Amino acid sequence: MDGMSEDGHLHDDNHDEAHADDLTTQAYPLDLAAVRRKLQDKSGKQYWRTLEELAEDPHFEDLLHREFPRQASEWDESVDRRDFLKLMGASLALAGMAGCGRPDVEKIVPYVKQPDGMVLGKPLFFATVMPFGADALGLLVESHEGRPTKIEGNPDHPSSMGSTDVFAQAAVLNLYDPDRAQTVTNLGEIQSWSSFLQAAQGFAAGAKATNGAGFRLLTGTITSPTLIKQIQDLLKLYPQAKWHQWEPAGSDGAREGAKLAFGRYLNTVYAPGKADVVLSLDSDLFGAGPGHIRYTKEFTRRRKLTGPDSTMNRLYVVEPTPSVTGATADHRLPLRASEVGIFARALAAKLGLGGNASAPAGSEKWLEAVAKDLQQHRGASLVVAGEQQPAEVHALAHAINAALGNTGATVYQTEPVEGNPVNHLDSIRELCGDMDAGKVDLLLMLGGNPIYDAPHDLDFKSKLKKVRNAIRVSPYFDETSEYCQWHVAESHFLESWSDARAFDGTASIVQPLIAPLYRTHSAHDVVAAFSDKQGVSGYDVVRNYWSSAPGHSMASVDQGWKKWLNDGLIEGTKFAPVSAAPKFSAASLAPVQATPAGQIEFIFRPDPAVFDGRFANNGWLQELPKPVTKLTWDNAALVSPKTAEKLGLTQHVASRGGEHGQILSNVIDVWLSGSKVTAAAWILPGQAEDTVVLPLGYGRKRAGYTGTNKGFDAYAVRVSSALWTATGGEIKKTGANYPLACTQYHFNMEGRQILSSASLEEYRKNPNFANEGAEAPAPGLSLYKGEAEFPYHGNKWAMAIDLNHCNGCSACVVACQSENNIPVVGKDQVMRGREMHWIRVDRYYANTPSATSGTGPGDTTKYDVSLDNPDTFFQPVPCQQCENAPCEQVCPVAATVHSAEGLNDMVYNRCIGTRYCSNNCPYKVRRFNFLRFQDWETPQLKLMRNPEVTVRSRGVMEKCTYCVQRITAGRIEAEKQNRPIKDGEIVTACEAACPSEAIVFGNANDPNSRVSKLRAQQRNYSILAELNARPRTTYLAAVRNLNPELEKA
Amino acid sequence: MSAGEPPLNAPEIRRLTPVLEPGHTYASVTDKIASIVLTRPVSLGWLAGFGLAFSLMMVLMISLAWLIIKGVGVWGINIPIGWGFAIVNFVWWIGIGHAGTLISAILYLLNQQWRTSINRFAEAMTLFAVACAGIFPLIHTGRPWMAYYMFPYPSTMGLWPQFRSPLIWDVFAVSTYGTVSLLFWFVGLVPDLATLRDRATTKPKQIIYGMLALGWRGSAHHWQRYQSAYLLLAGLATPLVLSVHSVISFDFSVSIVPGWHTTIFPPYFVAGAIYSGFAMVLTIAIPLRKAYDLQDFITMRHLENMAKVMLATGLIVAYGYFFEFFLAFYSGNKFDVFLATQRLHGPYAPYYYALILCNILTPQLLWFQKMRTNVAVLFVMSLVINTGMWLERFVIVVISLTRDFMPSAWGRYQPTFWDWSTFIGTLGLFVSLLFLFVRGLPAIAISEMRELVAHTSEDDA
Amino acid sequence: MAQIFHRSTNFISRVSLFGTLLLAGLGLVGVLALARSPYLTNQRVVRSQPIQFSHKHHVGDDGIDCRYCHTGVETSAYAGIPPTKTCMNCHSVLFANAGYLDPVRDSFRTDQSIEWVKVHRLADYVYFNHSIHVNKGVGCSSCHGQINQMPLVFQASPLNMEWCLDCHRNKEMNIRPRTEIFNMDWKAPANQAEMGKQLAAEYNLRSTTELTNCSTCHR
Amino acid sequence: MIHHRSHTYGVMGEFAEPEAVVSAAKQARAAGYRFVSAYSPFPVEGLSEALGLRRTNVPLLTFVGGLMGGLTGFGFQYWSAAISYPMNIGGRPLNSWPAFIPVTFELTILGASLFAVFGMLALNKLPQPHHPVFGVARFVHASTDRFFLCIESRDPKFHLAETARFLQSLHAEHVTEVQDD
Repeated sequence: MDGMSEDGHLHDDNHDEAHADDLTTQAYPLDLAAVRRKLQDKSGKQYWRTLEELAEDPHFEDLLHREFPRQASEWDESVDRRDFLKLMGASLALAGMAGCGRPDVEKIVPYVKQPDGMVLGKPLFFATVMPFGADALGLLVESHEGRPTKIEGNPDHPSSMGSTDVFAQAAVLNLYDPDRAQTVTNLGEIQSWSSFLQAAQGFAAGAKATNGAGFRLLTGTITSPTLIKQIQDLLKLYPQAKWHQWEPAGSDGAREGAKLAFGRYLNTVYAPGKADVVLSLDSDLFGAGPGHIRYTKEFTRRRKLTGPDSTMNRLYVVEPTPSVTGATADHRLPLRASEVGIFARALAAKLGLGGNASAPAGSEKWLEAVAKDLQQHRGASLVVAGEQQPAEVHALAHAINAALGNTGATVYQTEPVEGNPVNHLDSIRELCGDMDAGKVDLLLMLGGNPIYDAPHDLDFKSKLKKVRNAIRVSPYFDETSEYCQWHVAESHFLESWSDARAFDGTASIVQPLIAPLYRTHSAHDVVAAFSDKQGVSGYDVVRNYWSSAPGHSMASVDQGWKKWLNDGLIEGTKFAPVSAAPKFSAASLAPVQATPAGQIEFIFRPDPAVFDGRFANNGWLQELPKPVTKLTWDNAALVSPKTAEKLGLTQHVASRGGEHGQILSNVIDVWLSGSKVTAAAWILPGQAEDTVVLPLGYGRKRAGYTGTNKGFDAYAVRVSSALWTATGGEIKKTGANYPLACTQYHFNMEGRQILSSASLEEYRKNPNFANEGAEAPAPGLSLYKGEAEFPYHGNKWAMAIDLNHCNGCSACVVACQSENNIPVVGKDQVMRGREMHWIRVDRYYANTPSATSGTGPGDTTKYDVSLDNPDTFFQPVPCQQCENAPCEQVCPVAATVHSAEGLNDMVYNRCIGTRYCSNNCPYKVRRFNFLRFQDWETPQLKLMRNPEVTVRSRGVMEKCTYCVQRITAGRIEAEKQNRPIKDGEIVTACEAACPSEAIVFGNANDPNSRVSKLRAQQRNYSILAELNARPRTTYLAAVRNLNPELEKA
Repeated sequence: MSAGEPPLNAPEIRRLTPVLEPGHTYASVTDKIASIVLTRPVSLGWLAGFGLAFSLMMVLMISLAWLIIKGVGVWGINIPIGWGFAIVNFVWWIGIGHAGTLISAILYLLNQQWRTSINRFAEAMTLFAVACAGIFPLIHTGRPWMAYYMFPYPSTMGLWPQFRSPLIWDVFAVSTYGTVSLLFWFVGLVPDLATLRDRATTKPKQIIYGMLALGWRGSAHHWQRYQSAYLLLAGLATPLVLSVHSVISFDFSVSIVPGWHTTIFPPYFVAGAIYSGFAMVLTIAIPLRKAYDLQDFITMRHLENMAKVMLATGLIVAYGYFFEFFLAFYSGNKFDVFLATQRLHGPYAPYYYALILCNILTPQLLWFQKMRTNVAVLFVMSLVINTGMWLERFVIVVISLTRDFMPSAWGRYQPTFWDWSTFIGTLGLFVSLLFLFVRGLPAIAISEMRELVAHTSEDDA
Repeated sequence: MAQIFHRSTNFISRVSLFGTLLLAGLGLVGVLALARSPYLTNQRVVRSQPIQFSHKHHVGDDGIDCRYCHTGVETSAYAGIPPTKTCMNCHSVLFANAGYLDPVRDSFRTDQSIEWVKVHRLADYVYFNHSIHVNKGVGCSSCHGQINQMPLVFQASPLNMEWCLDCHRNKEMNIRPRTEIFNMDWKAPANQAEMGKQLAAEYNLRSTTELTNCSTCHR
Repeated sequence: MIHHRSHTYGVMGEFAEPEAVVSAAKQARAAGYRFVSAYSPFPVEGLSEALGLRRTNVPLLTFVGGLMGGLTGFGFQYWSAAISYPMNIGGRPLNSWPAFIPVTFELTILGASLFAVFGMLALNKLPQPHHPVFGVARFVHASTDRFFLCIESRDPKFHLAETARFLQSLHAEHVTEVQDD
């Protein structure tokens, strides 16, 4: 983990023009450098002419190839060939990806000068952070021979505490995405960086003349102190210039709520770990938003059950649509978004904070109980308002927390983490106004994608056309880039130097792990281009900032630097709590009316897989079954079963793929705020009545090969007057059906021993409940008396999954995909039931009646009340590694056999693909390469692969191996030191990623291992124990801490 | 055979429908049968039929090529339904392949004279059916070019096949069955090949048939050992033919999949095999006797007896269906019970009812002699039963897999174009081979017919 | 009728009948033999290299330790091919302007890697780890043969699975004291059997069952 | 026996009915002829007895073949699963003998059948496309509707004219000498 010594070495150098030039020149007599020089001082049209002049040259073709990014040979050029050989030669050749037959002569290409600290075949780990909205996630990135291949959480970092979410896991795929913008373009034509710098100087000069009057800057939420400083300096340089911000899925509500409550923008930090009772007002506390991973950890650690006598916290959730937080809740109340506010007012009133609001119809009893529970836990309770809720709900939450004495205990405020917090809606509105008025002649956009995601009514596109010079810095050439004169390809955070603050203010250095794959640059470079310090490298910018930052100096940076990079954070940068008493009374709030019952309420939510659309081109995330709906590759308008019945919406199972594949859903036209969007409807149990959720992030017009034209674009009906909640729309059935790829439609356990759950009381009464009702045959109960032949002496690998912790976030799924080189198969194949995930997260509704027709909520012939608010449970299912593995016995070629440590080994190169093992697997965890799913061509993707794992090709069965490559690595290290493997030394990819610590892997023969302790619990059971397969993967039953005063509806 | 009817060898039946129409001599039977091969010119009908069958066979070739190029993903299979048409067709063909050996072996041991005129082409049909069946286990694998891993050869990996797997049992059962059937068929052919050799008029034919006849000269020594070997083969083939489909059924019954894991499978698979086998023999015999007017040799008696066998085996199969349900509910195993109800109510229920109609209800007509002796009815019924038996395999293979243990992994299956083309292609292969056989080899065992003449003449005397 | 076949055909037909069976058998044997032959295993095939680097000279004559160049061998899965820098450590001084070392100097100057020809090519899908073998008493020469006598390196062992298994099954007969790992001339002593047993115990070698598990080498 | 080399293989007579050839064979034996062979288009009951043929040992061969097939079958499975490369397959014992039965059975049948057929061929000295009797013009009927009796020249009692006359006395038609060219 100590790898920063070569920081300068790994990056920085070997990426300047001269480098690329001298490569081409040595390859070709033609003096390309000269040509470039010639071209640089020409604008577009002449550029062409110049090329035509060159056309006589014999190497013109090659030149052209090298100059145009869409050409085949382009990639070798953008990472120069030597880097490529360095990277590929050492590792790929050894990773065993070659074919079979008579081995032909191969080359070994060693380094010329091997970076110090690097040992071939030994991965290095570098600490860095992934900036995301108003947060930054601390990461440890695994690097093989200089290729970042896998992302883990940084245990020392406050926001990750060693875990990650789906976005962090998938970030590595974004890095190697071949669709990324790869160079600077002007009006779609390739330009060199230096020509951009010249242009920038030109613009700067122009702006200076007017004191920057026409100069506007548009960014998302920025937490990078360095960038903030750079921008502030820029604004000093151009006094009249303005800095606007727009984050489509950001939370103005939280900002304005703080202002409302405390009189100024403040950042709120929660400590769920200290709370006995948590109330979420439509907040997806554990699913998204700043600090959600830490919050999940803290919260679930309070739910760790060691026995019947251990205690649990309690979670109440009021929300319009099911979230992972809602699924975790002990009590969940579906309320429409507008009613959540009323509920908050009523709660405030009930707690004596003034106001006289009464609870929404039907929730009185609930409110009663919650209020009581909160009061009983003064100082140890927590009320959280959702990011999509309006300011007053946040203000009320602050007030209630203060009133309950939670402030300082379970929640506290700090100075804002983001630089220059503003109301984003006002900000973008103002910008559009200025652009419309023609006041803007230079617009610099750092990231974002306003043409796609700005409020529809602002019509950003037409207004952008009025801007003389729009400059865009973005990792993709997207919808917005099309209307910008200049586009600068932005470097990935694994490619460039920067810094960022986490949700609690902790700052970290973003250190690159690889030289930029393409001719990309960071926001720092671009901002610098307009400043007076042009051309200063990102590395220096960051170091310069910190050496002048408050409390730091040249010296402190010099001696602290290594440690900062090593730890992945800068100690002492965490923000201190500010003591702010809410000067705000609920009574002062003007009374509001909830949307009248029966009128449809439309709400917008960021998508759990592609968020606000920025991850649209990420195949791993597109194919990730969304936690609650289990949909892939699409978003859909979510409606409750009752509403669906009212609107006559249905869906049915297509016989191709079936319940675990293809669902045909009614298509609806949504007329809202004067525009229309056509979407597939999805019937979602547990959704509030008369609520339609329109998930954001889909319907991208220009996202790349993977993300373009998937799903529908909810932004098209999202207007500034109703950013999160809209009414007055209407829904029309088009009569058409749309095929949706859903990996688990059937939600019912059919009364089988699959997922056990109980209330805390039940558990205390009968701790063994999980194992009752399933008669597990006694050991030795077998036709053969030979079972004694295989005692498991040494290590006995086992996995225990605590269903009481799992909230279905699915980070494990992406982590597994990244660790094990699992291919993306695409929507069509998913619809045929052929997705390849080695670990899947099953979602069951516990209290629903048996639906043996095997269909989902969509075509329950009769509407079923239990679907209004079902108990939702998640169950991650990897290979169960059965001791009596049914799959092994039927394999004709012994391609899957049992190891002495109890692993169900899968030998890909022996497999002939009869698929008998999969048929005979009761848990259906085996995956088959029906076609050639693996991408063998794209070189970037080869760089991304984990060299420790075989890349499977067509016709081969594959499955979870408990990350056998990690086990082997760990064992070899231990054996070299002649010592037993320590518990926790070997961590599977899913376990490492899991924010709620639900997955535990270890040696079942070691009585002190965490897994043994869990297996010793009475809650421990195995799925379908009566089959006597003896799974090594066992589960700990879920327990819900119910409030006795609220018996379930 | 059913009550109320006199036993087969009762004189009146004989008079009604003898095994061989009277008035035939050694020479006449020999002439009649040999002439089909030696002298009869190629008819337009034959050409048309063969052309059609051959083009279907080409469809098979194309399908296989595409399969190898793209992978088994071109079929409708998925997770959880790992086996689809390929295995359905495999079991179906193997089943059909059972009649031949059964007729030749078991009826021979039981000394049933009526077997004589149908055993030859029944055996041929067996071989062709096994050939069609043999294709599927190979191509259904993800990497057919690696299929040799299934054979025990000393590899540089020091690895051997995994003999606990029913698929390995299949490999041995099917290859043994193919080999033994071939031997049995060829041994039976040798004397007839000698006949053709001696009657052939052109040198090439003389040489070809002569080579195949191995120099058979019908000496008493030959006949003595020949009969001994033939009897032994019959004795060996009988348990073999019963074992083969039992082994096939192990593919299912040895697994733990609900609907597969049941002890009734071996007997009811064998019965089903004979059932479909005889149906296929009828499907072929009826047009054959018409085309080459062999009504004298393949008499109504044969058709009727085969109909009776079908009725009997059909009833056993029906018993099997019933018993599947009985076992499910009697055992109370919730997965089996669930599956049983699935068959009746699930998304694939129509297939199950169609199967009941084809395999259980329709054949009941055979209780009536009118039906048994009506060629048209028999022909249609044989087709219906073949369809029914195919459906049975579909129900067993596919429906059981769609909904096993984990509701979260339930799925469905829909065959693709390539599933169908491969299936129809094998039909083409099968029929093409039959056409070639009819033209190239005596479709009826001549020497045995001569024996029959001898016996009948004795009886008349 | 006249005889169709001449008397000789009796003999011919019998020979051809049993001959085909015989040939089929021989064919199979042939294929199996071929699979183990140097033609497919590349055993003992001498590869010429961009620089005629002689292990005989460097190891045998100069007595340079394996680990000087193959630095990863004790710590990593890959022994590692030395970077040009390693060559230059000495050759910036020794033979500093010998013509046959031009490729080395070019590589160092132009920062272009030397492209060596791969000699030991393990079968695909095998994950071999040098460090664990070296640490558990398997000497270099056990697999690589007497490198110190090879002017140009060739593959000394068949490197097929049989060969791997043979060693994993008889580990006692194939291990040596850790002190002898890099001794190219080491020969198994007379008491290899019991010495092997002692070492196996001392080095905590895993049981044969464990060592022959698929996942020991395949993932 | 001594191989009798001469240009005459024997004398052959033809009969129209199976019964005739059977009785002829009986009488030939009675007359002391030992090397008598009969040819018929189908197996004629009583003919081999009439010729006094010994019981064939095809059954013995078959038994041996079956035994070998079965033993190698099970033996190999046991060896490969328990000795050559013992593996833990789904917790089943190394010697899962019940699972080895099907293959053992199949191989037993295969061995027996192969031995039966090839044994029969070998004992019958087939293939033998060339044989003196094929030289007889009317012998083509042996595979259609005629029955032949041949007294071979190696019979010590054989005398071309005598034997021919003897055959005629049995009402054989077309008594001809069989040339051994």
